Amino acid sequence: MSEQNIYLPYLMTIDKITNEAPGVRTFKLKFQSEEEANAFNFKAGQFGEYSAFGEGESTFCIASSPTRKGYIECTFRETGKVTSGLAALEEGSTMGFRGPFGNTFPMDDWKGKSLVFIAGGIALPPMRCVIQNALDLRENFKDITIVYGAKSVNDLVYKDELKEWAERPDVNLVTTVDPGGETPDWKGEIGFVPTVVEKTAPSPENTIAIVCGPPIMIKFTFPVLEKLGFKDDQIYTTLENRMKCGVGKCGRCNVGKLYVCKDGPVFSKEQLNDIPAEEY
Amino acid sequence: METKYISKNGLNEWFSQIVKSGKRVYAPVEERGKVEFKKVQALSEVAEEYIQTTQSIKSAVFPRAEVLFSYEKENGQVKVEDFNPDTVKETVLWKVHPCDAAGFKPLTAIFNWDYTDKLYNAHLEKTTLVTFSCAKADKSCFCTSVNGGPGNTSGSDVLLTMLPDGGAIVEILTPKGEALVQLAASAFEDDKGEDKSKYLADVPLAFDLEEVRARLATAFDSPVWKEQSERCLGCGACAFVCPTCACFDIQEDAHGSKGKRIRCWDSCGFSLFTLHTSGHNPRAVQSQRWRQRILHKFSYMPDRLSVFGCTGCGRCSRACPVDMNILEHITSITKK
Amino acid sequence: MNNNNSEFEPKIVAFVCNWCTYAGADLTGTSRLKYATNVKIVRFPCTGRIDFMLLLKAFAQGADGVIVSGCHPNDCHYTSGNFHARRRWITFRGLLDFMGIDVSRIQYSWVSAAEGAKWADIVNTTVANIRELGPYTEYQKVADYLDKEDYNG
Amino acid sequence: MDKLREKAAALLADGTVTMVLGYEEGTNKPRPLFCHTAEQASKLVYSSQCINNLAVYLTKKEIMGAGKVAIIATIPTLRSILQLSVENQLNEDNLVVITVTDKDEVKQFANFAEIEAYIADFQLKLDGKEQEIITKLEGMSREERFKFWMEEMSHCFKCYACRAACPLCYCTKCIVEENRPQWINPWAAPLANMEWQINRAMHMAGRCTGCGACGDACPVGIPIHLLTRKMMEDLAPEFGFTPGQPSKNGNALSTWKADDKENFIR
Repeated sequence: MSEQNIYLPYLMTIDKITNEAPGVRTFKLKFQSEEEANAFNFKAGQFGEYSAFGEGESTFCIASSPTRKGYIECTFRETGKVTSGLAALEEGSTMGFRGPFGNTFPMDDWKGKSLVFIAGGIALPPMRCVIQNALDLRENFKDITIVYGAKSVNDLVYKDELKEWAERPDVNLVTTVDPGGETPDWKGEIGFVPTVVEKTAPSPENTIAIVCGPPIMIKFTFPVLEKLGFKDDQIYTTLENRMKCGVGKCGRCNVGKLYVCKDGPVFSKEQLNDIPAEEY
Repeated sequence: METKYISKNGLNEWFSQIVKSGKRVYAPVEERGKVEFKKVQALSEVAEEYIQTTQSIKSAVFPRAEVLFSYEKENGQVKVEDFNPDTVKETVLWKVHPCDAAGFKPLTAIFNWDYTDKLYNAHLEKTTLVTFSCAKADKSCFCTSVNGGPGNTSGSDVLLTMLPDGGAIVEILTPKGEALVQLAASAFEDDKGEDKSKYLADVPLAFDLEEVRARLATAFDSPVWKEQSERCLGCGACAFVCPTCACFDIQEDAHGSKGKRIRCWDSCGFSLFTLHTSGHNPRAVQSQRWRQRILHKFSYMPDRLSVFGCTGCGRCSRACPVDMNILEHITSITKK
Repeated sequence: MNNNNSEFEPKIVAFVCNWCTYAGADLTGTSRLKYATNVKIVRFPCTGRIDFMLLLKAFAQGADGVIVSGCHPNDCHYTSGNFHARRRWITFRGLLDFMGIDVSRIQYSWVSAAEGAKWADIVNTTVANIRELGPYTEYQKVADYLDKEDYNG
Repeated sequence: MDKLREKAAALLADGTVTMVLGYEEGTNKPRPLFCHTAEQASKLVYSSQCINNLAVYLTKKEIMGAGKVAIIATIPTLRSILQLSVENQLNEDNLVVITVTDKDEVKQFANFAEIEAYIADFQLKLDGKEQEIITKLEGMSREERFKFWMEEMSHCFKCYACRAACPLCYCTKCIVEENRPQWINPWAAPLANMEWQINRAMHMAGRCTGCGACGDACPVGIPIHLLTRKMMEDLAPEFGFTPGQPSKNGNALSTWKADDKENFIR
């Protein structure tokens, strides 16, 4: 029986590289094998293991939407051994991808509801996948609000896409930068994401809030949402634990008895309440 | 399942047929003051007077370092060569103890949880376990407290229980076991109706497993973890000698344009195990890691895979530089 | 040149300090002195910067001999780099010998920027010695453990 | 033993120390014990069977906490304490060092200088088994020695118990935890294991006090303590140190002398 080797990556060609911010890049990847490309499908929220041959693998979410066929995108910051290996690659070179892994945002249950996306820094990528997905099926959702903040104007990622969302009448985009991060002609908000969320005050009526960002931002955003009236089952987030295999075998990503790579990375706040906070 | 008898000469005959068949045979060998599993050619090399090998035999199916795939880079393109199951040789694990054999169940459960692990399965498929019941045990053994026992058959293909006459009761448990027996079918005689339990070691029951599991379900924030793990030095000895620890790391062995992706043993006892690139570490102190070790084996695995991650072999306690005795710790949790 | 090793061309790696030995090697070249081409020179700011592990990495990846050379004592551009290096070499050499690694394949030397001839002589004698000793397969065999078929278990 | 227990209980009861670090009876031999209360002091034991080197805990902040700690030290532990103090890892006034003399008296040291005087007349000697291996090794040819160590190193499965048990291995980030570059292969393979042991021995050069904790901790019984031990004994005469005694003017590899002798540099 020739079983499939779950550690063998698909071979991908880097189709396009966009420099989003200092040290942050987006790769647009195409499957080298036609057959694999057609057989591949995934859902919003799933992640993958990206191989820089000679360095190793890194875990990022799939930043593009499943509704946009023929390619997948990932966005990463150059911080460690593998991400530096990835950053050294150019358009046209080969890298590896394993996935899709993990669970998904339950977008089907969100039909007819309003969506509030709250993202910080380089956590916009896991959200962008859902935002693009929602915008491609715009009619399924009532109003869409996006609150996105970064340290400074230059740190904002997907700058051209932010412009696109800003111009759309059916999207309420609020961008902010941390105090001191603004530039003279900056027209967006100035302040940390939790305070801007409080100011934007999205109504919790028939709404789902998706929050992704550094732990500190999540810690201060949850109480704001609660104050605004959001129930725990209306709030979703993704967890980022150390990962190696991505398929529930290497034993390191568990939070209590849940494995972030199998039971996550998407969790509702309700689920987060009964898993030990210190384990992620 | 069929029970037979094999005489002392029958055993010799059977062993030499196994070796002659070209299979690799691993058995406990006394060397350098330790008893470890090693490739053997003759029955005479096999150790006699010992309670337990220092290491388990999980390395036969989950080696301490193995190549997941290799690749070669040429001007921007990459050629990948997958793991080839044919490179795995037929292997017989001779004179394994019931707690080692029982260890294969949790290992198989982890390596086949939803995604199936091609490398592990390729090794397991070609491995046959000839288990010997335990006639002796020591203070660190507690197999009877974790659904096992000195004569337990779980995980074995053939279970032998040695008799005073040098022969043995033979329990043929699986098709693989049957196939191995067929290598020297004439060496086996009909069952002599010996009472197996007369020749088994006495391993007193130390705790009630289900009670342990129930207490652990609410013990996450208990102070017991800090108290128990104060002396723990944070090495990987317990995880690496353990027959059921399956955690691994994935690393890269790259030289110039050629490279291999390696899987190697890892332990939740190390701080690097959960360290994020940002420097944040959900398990920054040793008590959290000791908690993870116990909860994973006695609470998470039964909940998620309906199999316990411990076979009571006691190797972790014997190998620990500071005597972190898991039997003592688990028993004290039931008394809390 | 003994005949059974005639086709064996030893691979030598030289870790040298930039201020003295590397300059000395330049002088060897400008003085038109011939020396064996088997040596691959790696330049370091000082012998104090030569990590002992580099020697092992060289052997593991196919070197048959190693030369480590820098400024004479009291000549160091950084005053004490070579003194530290000397202590490190004394310690490391004792440890390697105790572990059975062939320290005769490692040639330590002081070569100043003016000793072009000494450098040529060191390289030539080292290459001859290593050619005598033959390839260091004993070490390289251990290095490619994961390439062998039945490494697992 | 009772005098020791009373002493420890007294120190805890009157609040001089927040913890007493000693030994309690274990499964087969004594093991480290952390007494936070006077009652726990009743479990303290002291005998030649106490071989764990408790100095390993003195550099672990999560264990030591902020208060003053007493440590019941064997001779090897005393040597490690001195080496740690020379390397500025210990705060003398936050540490109460106690030992039990050959005449079974409990002795509390006033300061590190007193410790140094006390251990000066305890000679560092190899026990029979170790001496046997060293003589065997010295009788071997180079090839045989390499084969011996390669065979030993093939058993290592990189559990790092040797590093964990060594009181002088207190780096916050060990060289094996660096991956840019991945200097030592993290997986267990004979060469990677040997490179690891060579690095460990070199980082112990001139610091190791010969306590043998690494050798005792190795679950597969590799005599790795002989590597650091042999280094200690060879280096001492070379650089003017006394084996097992820390030097006041810096460690062997962090200092130098203009007239260091050698016979192999051309």
